[in-house]
Amino acid sequence: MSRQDLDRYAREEHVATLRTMQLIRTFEEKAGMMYGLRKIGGFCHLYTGQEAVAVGAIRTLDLAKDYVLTAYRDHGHALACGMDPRHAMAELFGKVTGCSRGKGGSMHFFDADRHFLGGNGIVGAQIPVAAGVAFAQQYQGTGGVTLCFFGDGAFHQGAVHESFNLARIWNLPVVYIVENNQWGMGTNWKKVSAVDDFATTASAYGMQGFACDGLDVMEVRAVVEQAVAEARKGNPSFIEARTYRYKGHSMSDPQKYRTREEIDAYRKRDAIAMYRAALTEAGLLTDSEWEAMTADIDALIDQAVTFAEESPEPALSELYADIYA
Amino acid sequence: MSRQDLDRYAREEHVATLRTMQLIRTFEEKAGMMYGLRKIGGFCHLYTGQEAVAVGAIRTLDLAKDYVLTAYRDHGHALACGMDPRHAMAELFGKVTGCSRGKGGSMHFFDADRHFLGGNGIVGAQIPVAAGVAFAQQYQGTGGVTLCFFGDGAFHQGAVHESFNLARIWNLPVVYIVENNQWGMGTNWKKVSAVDDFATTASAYGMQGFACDGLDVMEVRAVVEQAVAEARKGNPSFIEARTYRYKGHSMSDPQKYRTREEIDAYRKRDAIAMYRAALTEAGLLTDSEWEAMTADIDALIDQAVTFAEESPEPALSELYADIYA
Amino acid sequence: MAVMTYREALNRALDEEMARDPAVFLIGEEVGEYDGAYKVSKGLLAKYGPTRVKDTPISELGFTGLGVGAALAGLRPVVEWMTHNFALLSLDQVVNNAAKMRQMSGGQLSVPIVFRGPNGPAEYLAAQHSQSFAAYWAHVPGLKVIAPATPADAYGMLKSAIRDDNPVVVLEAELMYGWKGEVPDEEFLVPLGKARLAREGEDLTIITFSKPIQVVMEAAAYLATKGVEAEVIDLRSLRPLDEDALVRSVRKTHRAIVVDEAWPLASVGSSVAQRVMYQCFDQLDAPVELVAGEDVPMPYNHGLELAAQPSVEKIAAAARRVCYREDL
Amino acid sequence: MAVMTYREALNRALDEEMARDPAVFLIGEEVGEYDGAYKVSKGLLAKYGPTRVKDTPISELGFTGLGVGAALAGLRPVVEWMTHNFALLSLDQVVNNAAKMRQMSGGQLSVPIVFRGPNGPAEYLAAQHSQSFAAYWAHVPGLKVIAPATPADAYGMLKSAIRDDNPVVVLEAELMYGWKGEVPDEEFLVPLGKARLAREGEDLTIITFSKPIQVVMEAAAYLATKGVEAEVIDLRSLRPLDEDALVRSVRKTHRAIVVDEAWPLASVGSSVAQRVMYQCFDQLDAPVELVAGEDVPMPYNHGLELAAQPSVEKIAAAARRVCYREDL
Ligand SMILES: Cc1ncc(C[n+]2csc(CCOP(=O)(O)OP(=O)(O)O)c2C)c(N)n1
Ligand SMILES: Cc1ncc(C[n+]2csc(CCOP(=O)(O)OP(=O)(O)O)c2C)c(N)n1
Ligand SMILES: [Mg+2]
Ligand SMILES: [Mg+2]
Repeated sequence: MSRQDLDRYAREEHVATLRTMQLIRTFEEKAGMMYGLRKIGGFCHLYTGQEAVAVGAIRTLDLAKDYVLTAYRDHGHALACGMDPRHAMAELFGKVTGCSRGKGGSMHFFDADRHFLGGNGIVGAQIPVAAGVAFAQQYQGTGGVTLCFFGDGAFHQGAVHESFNLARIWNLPVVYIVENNQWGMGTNWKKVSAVDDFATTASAYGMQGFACDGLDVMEVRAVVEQAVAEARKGNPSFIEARTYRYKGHSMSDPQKYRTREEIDAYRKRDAIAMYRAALTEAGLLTDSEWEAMTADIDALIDQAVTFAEESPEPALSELYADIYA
Repeated sequence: MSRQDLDRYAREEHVATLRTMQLIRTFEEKAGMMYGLRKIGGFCHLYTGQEAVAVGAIRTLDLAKDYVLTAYRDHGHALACGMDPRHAMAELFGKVTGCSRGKGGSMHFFDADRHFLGGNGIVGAQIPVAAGVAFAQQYQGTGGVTLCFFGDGAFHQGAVHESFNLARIWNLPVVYIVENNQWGMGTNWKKVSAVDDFATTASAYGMQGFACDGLDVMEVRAVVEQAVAEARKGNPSFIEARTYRYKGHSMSDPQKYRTREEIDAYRKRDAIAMYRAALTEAGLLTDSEWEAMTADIDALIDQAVTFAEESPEPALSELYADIYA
Repeated sequence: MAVMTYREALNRALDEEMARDPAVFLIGEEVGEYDGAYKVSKGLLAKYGPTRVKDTPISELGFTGLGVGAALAGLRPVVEWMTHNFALLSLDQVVNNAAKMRQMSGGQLSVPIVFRGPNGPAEYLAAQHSQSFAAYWAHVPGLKVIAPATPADAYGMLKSAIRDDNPVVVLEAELMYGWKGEVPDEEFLVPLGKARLAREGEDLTIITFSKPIQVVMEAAAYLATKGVEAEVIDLRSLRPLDEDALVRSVRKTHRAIVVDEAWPLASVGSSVAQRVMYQCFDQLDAPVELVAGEDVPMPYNHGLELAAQPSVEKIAAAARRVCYREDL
Repeated sequence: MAVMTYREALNRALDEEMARDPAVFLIGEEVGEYDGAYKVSKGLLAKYGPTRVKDTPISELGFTGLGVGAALAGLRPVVEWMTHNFALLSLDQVVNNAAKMRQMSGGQLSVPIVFRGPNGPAEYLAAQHSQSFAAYWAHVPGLKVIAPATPADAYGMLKSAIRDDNPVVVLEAELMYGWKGEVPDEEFLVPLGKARLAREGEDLTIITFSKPIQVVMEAAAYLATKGVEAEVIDLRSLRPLDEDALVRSVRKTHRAIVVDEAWPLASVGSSVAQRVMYQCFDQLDAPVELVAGEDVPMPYNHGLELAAQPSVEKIAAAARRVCYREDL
């Protein structure tokens, strides 16, 4: 992370970026604990390790007109869009105060007001939907763009091929970002991919392809800024962000497919630690500011848990609610 | 068509190749007439104009171990595989003597003995199936390859993306050929494709891509030979053959989307006429040999019609037959 | 009152709704330059231009999902599937996204979208092109499913579907596009969820939907010659299902036949028969008959193809059983 | 006789069939190195190697179609879908190719393939991951559809399915994988197409399949305490459906309840209830009750999730109605 990169943004922006990354990290760690305490059930996919991608990318947006979609590993993106951590945690607890009124759970976070359209449990299913959101933006002339995240595993779904082609032939304002965290459940991405560079495949769709270090929030941001600017001009594109997930695929994954060494190696390049160090070195953040920030976040997340705990379950009469208009 | 190209094969091979092309042409023209007479119903997609692709490609195969699959525009491929024209015509007539016992019709020709596996009415659906046939060939170590044809319209189905990737990561002995006849129903291929060169998209799958003039049977053959040889070594590939269909998409197509001029221009580069002229010029075929050949084919096709006419309809008791083993 | 075809009625509905609401657009294979594979969208490209009439590549999953996204972001897409057979490729987007987004988001999101196209067998099209998938849609909560069987209903229900804030699947039929009927000149809407009384009668209720209405009406005419007056109910809406209308009729006639061209097992027809027998058990003089498509992939041969579908003969045979009259 | 889990029984069947016939191979997401998402294929990669245990990319349409092709060319694929929810993406290959190839080719081709994986709701998984798609498969001629509900059936039916020359869809269930039961040590096959008598009784027939067998057996035990002896029929095979077994039982008990965790409309359960009412109309003392999944996308909240599924209480309430006994 060069000084030049850092200088592109004001100190406040850096602090807000780091804070969001740390908020996600703290939220996810707490969610993991709550899962262990059986306050949360089902599939719970944590975003720990990948924070730089969602945060670096989403901070380039104007969520008054732009939209974000992702897959089931969606807590980070929701929080990066500004979802209240209380509503996020309450959703994991299945409470009526949750962002989806307890109906969606971990995989189905939504925040319509903040233009966060989920949260999709079917691998790849958000990819055509995102093209449609971009289609609407173009149709309505809002000037907005749609950012669509998906995983390295999802890349091999036919939906990618169909959607990329549609995006290009109609010049839709959409940016697709594959978060290549190198594993799709227990499958290493290289084992199932015919190519070892996703970004170059963009050329098969006449699109520009970008690659970036998904652990370097400034690099993610720079690349996404460029892609978003192009998308606003009607040039869809495709970004590969190479990243890593620290936790198992979901909470129940024994992770026999990878080594402790691999995880440790990545933990040494932790996105938050690197960014914090760069900011500190650049004189943009003191240690005590960091302590204050983390303490504040810890408190916020504790409040989120309390809120979730104390919120009521949905009434049984809710069973048939919110299905039809 | 250069003399050098022609010299690669014996005269008998050329004659057989030209004969098969002409057989297909004659069969299709007769089928069109029979459709007009309401002897044939439903969707009937003629292959007229594209003969060089199926014939040039399939003649490279050893159908004792190789397999062929295509879409609903399948008469040509079936005949190129050696299907008896009588069984083909009887199928169009819905007779029990048809290749599919009158159950399949135009879109569902099959000839298991000659390793022709159809005939598929769902655009793109044969593409993953072909990967599976190649998978079986590899698994059983037969040394065989699978040739899979599909259209320029089919190229945008997600099945292409999924199957190409599978073929490459497992080194399946499969060759995919897109018959770019430039129209998918009434849609010009350029309108719906993000790229104007299908063959280059092979690189998105780490495969070799080939392009050839689909009206030049020798060029088709040369390229397919190369691709098939590679496939036998475990290198799947993808060929774009640029061609043209003379008739409407199916028999009921008013063809308002293209001009008479466009069709006429292509008719001037007719694959059969060009090949015949080249053979004649090279002294491999006299006019009287050609006359004899066409007369013979005409007679064969007339016999096919008589056979179809005289064959019985399937009995009503056939309704529940051939569904379960 | 104009007489128009089912196709023209759909076209008129599309035209009027596109004129009324700029958020309505049409998307699908060949809907534009080709005027629709079955000419339902004739003239719309010329009138509304390529932004609102989108010809797509053959990418059913892609453009169906695109429709869902456009609906989420405020548009009102009409997605044309060239036929329902091909919609299987996009089923996931309908079942897992369109139908569930409102519920999964706790009511935050709306998916006002119409999916439409011909369903069921036409002629000489063989197994892959001759299937009724009514059951696949009707099974799924979150969707509405309609099957108008007259030009007036095609017009009035498609308009209602486009204005509905829920995803609506419309079952049309290739052979119905040419059917003619009267459609009032002034604009009207037909509400979704109500069955249509297609014929009044006292002796027997025949329940059906979509294209089989034709053989049902013929069978009713035949039965009338034998002194049996059949009441015919055209369901029109499969989800929600107008059970009240069925119960009302069967309580009167005490006998019922359900006709559905789909395969029998786990079909809409079987389910309707089950509902009627459950609701009217004590009023029934005979078990409800189900005249379904034969349980076979559709054969190409025309004789077999006809034999695989509901027919006047099959309905008459069912009437013979429910009425205990050997002479029908 | 060993006691083993349903998961182990499936694993044993796969292992034995792979050992017996080199044409049998297993393909799907995470079936190899991960030993299966639900560990059904545990140890098979180690034993049979990567040619016969194929880990796939997440490409359901692609690898399902690939299986169909491999079957056409002489192999006997077992395709594992991580869950049936994801199989919607590959439905076209099953419905339009696997089920129809034999018929469309006039009997020339065979598609000996097994599609299997967990179906139906598990726990806390919300709308997209908690669906029973039994109806989608059962609807389609050309397929066989089975739903073993005991370890012995899982073993014996999966073996039969692998040896069957038709495409067979197997409905398992995440929550059933841990169920234990006795499985004879010596090899055996359970033929497809026959229902299983899970409990004998004189007063009432309860018909179900797959995971709901558990609540049904609990309900039967409860009813026994009230003096009502329920006969429980586990369908096991949905296509073909063993109607004889149903008719035999209901002719004896004169009352029936069908329990199916899927949505009610156009479901297998509704169709089974229709068949029973049709076949046993004169023998029934009450209309057949259908206890189905609620007609809603599955909510994440556990209380709502349980409320959406068949339960002992709901079955008891249905028994109260069919037995006309307020005290049940
Ligand atoms: C269509 C579909 N197939 C399979 C699954 C099961 N599944 C859930 S997540 C996952 C792996 C996805 O990996 P990737 O796209 O890399 O995302 P990541 O989990 O790494 O964020 C699989 C196979 C699913 N949910 N949907
Ligand atoms: C999945 C699917 N979608 C749509 C159709 C309708 N359809 C049949 S052929 C065709 C055009 C295909 O064009 P192309 O692949 O170029 O093949 P060609 O007809 O030129 O041989 C379409 C849209 C279909 N049969 N299947
Ligand atoms: Mg991943
Ligand atoms: Mg074409």
